[in-house]
Amino acid sequence: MLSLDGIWVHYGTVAAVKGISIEVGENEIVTLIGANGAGKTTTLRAISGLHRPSSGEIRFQGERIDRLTPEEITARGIAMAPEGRRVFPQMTVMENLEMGAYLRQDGARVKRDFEEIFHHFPILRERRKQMAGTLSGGQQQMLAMGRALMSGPKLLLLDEPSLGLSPIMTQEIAKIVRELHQLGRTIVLVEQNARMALRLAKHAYVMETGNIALHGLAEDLRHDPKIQQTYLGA
Amino acid sequence: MLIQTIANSVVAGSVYAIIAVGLAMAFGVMKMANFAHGEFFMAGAYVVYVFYALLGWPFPAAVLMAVPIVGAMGIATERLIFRPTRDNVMAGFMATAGLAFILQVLVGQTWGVGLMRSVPTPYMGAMDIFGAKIGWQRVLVLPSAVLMLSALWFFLYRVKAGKALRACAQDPEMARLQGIRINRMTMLAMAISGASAGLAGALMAPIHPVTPYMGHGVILTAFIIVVMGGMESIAGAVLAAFLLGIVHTFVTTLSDAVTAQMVGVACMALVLIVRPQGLLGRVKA
Amino acid sequence: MALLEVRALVKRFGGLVAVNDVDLDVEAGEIRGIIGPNGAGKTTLFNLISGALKPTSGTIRFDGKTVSGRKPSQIARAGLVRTFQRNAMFPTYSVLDNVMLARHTQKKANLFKAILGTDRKDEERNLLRAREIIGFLDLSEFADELARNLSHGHQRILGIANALAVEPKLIMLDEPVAGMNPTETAMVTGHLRRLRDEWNMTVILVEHDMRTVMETCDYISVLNFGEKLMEGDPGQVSRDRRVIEAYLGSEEIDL
Amino acid sequence: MIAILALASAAPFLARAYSVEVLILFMINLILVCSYRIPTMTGDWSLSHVVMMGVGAYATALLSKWWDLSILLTVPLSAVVAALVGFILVTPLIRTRGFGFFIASFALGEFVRLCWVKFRDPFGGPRGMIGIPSGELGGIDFFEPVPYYFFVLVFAFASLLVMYRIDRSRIGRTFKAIYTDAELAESVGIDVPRYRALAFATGAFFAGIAGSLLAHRLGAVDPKNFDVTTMVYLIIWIVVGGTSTFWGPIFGLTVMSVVFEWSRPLLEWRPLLFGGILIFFLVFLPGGLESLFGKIRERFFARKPPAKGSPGSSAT
Repeated sequence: MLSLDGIWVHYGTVAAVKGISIEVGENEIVTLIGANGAGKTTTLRAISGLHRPSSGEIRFQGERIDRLTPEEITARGIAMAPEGRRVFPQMTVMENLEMGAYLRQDGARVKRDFEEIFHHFPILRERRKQMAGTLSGGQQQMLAMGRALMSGPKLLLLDEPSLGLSPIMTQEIAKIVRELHQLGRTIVLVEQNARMALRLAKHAYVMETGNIALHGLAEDLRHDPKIQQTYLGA
Repeated sequence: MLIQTIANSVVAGSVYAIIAVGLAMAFGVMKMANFAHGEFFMAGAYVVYVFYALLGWPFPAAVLMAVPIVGAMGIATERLIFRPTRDNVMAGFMATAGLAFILQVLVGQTWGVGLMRSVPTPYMGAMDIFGAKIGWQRVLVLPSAVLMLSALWFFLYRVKAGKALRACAQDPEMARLQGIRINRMTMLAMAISGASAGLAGALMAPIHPVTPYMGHGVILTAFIIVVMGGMESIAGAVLAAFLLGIVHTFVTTLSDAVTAQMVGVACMALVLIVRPQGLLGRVKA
Repeated sequence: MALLEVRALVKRFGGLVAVNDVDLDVEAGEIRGIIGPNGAGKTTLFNLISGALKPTSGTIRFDGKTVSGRKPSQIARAGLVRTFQRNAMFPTYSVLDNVMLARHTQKKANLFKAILGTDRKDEERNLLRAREIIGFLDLSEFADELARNLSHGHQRILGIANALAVEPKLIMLDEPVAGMNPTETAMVTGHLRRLRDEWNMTVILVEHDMRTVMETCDYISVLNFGEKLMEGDPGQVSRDRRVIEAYLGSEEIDL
Repeated sequence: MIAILALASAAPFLARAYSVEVLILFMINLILVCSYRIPTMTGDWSLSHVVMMGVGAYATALLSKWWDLSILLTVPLSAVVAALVGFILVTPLIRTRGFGFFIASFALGEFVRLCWVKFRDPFGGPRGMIGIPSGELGGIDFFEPVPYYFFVLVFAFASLLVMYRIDRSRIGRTFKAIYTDAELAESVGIDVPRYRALAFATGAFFAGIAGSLLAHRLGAVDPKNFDVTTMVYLIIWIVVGGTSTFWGPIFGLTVMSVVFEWSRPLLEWRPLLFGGILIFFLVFLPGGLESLFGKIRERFFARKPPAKGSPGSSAT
């Protein structure tokens, strides 16, 4: 469904992602794990068009998307819940979700999706008239995911959904990710919380300083001592 | 006397609000600061002059014509000046100072420079409120302002495109990720900004001396309001507009117009010292 | 008494507590690492110590004087200088001029002396010291090169040179090896050790690259959720169950 | 340098009387445009700089009319007054940066200007003040253009020399460092607000000299001379020339003065031309004409740019 082939991304003269290749199949969760600063977020930003790769190819459903604008990529069915939530702080929960559905014309199905999102995240229904900026971190994360889902995406990119969340909230988010997957969503999950990500995903890529250090079935990687090494260096 | 002054304050505040809201909006969406905003106001007044005083259209129709005409000027400004200078607020601002020159010359050379073009008052007589007399023409400004601000509010909070505009102002990158096209939004913002300045000028045409340089006084007031309100906050602009309306009117009544301007600037300096982000502005984290 | 003493430091942003009741003692002459997963509060702590942010409560004492609430420039002149995550240098100036510029704080500039050119003696002394600093960090061969023409690694080292120009007692480095290749990284860690051993410099290191942290630091403080999770030497830290959990997530996650 | 001075000394004898007036005005503008560059070195673009010039002009009017001071005293004293007013104005301004600074300075400048309009006594109100003496020195009446030309030449030369020294001094370099990266400058101990205030007041000082020289020449001051329209002309000069080197503003002023004289037949259409030029430069050549030299040099001489462009410590 999605393939990255030899992607390089530079910030000025510094290479943040150094020629990585990733495959994501239909209806699967693929996770990108690694320590801070390994290049995971940059990879996601490249997929969503927020950062143009300096070389390499990104294909989505067989078509090249690495030269498209973020607006065009969203229109093709890729939605992202970004790192640090980034909800629209001075808009209500409801308005944030509406913005997620900005490009959609099918009113009836949009309505159904609202219901589906409120089913996954009941708290959002309760808070739907509240300003997004006043929500707690966990609620904002749910809203960011909900907003991404409102575009009816074929592919969902989740960037560090557990960042800064308590263990209980992290578990909550993990459960919802699994639910979404069971309902047939394709998800790319970027996580620092490797243990959680490796239990959710089928395939995993471990990034280190812009490269892919390891990749394979998540199950196999789960007990690989090398993972701890890439995080803690010893 | 007091009631008269209060009534005048409200009228002044209404005009200021219409003018400043457009400026705050353009700045909020993509940091577009329009030095020629006062000239857009002037253009609106000239639209009324041409259609109402010269061509004999009904006054309301002439006022409405200002909306598309000056709105289109806003769009043109966005395409020709703000878009090429998008990464540099100052460059865009200075370039629109050049635009102000151009508009002044074009209008001045077409309809005359020295002459004070007076537009006859379409609504004679005055309204009597508890002994205070206010010309109907001025009274008209208040409902127009209320109507215009409500329409803007409705657009921003109830219409999808308006909500998208707010999303753009809050986080342009995230707005793009929702599929919102930034370029359309900046054009829309400038259209609204221009239209509102034009509308204000059109409404004021019969009670304000119409000259190619009438924008000068307007722009200073508008910038004071926007700085006081918090640069990109529309609600802040409205609040500051009415505050400044009160200050200007009262000081003008007690002293004179020049002193009123000075007190206005002093208010702005005070806000800058006490609360640099403006009355309703937010501190960026 | 420690060179840097942080007591009960708290920073709130609205409802969010970014740094919560953190104590920190950094002794003169040590290299201290501050680590923690993304969002643990490292950057906030860093900005609080350097004066870029004002603490909600708590105190920071440096070299016996309270510095919390001071301006960054005052803290820098007191001898506590920071570097930046980005390549912090003046790109259109030569390497030598960068360091010279940073040395301007050594003596108050005087407009009249500057116009008349009578501050030449100070300038000569500054030049000598600037060359010494550049030499220490192996940048001598680039002394007259514009900063923007340097490689990424050398630009970052120039950032350290600019910090040293202020004659600090303590330098705080924000991810000094980010984006560097292994050779460059080794260069930087080498410089840091020599700074400690030869110039008796105190160093605080906030860094993501764990290998660098474990190899370079004498002592490490780990943050998580804005609080201090633990402290210890590199061996203790890398074996600590709480640290591993903070980084990799809990083993007992229930799905 | 000597060649330019020699040429400047010979100029009034070669030119017609009208041209001498133009040259006097040009040199006054030269001081003004160079002084404007000083605060912009720190990144602070002010919209009140011509008001600072006005402060100098009004100070001269008052000093020479009331106390009958010699022109040798009025010029420097007016500059000091302008610097002081600049210091007062910049105090609230320093809390803003970039665009906020720009428009807040506009409003504060208007405040000063409105003072002149408002207080007939001593400022003469909306019509300004007239009857400012041209000054005389050692029996030479400066009402005559040629002697006054040399008087202005001396001040212009001295002012430019000092401003050049500031540009090259460590203070100038500190100003530029603040512009390049204020946060970094702060981190190496530079008291950024203090230096920004210093730059603003220094700029006001030299603008005050320009204003004083102008007041003596015109014999009158008018608040309208220092309004935002004049300010935009100043901005046009500096945008056309560029600000990254000392020579940019001078170059911009020279080119635009030629355009100004040459476009006299356009009459009232002239502001349109200048507005168009301003837009053109900001949109297509934001670095000003001086940036063209850099581009040409890069294209034809593929070597390192000479030390002139870079404020090197060895250059002074």
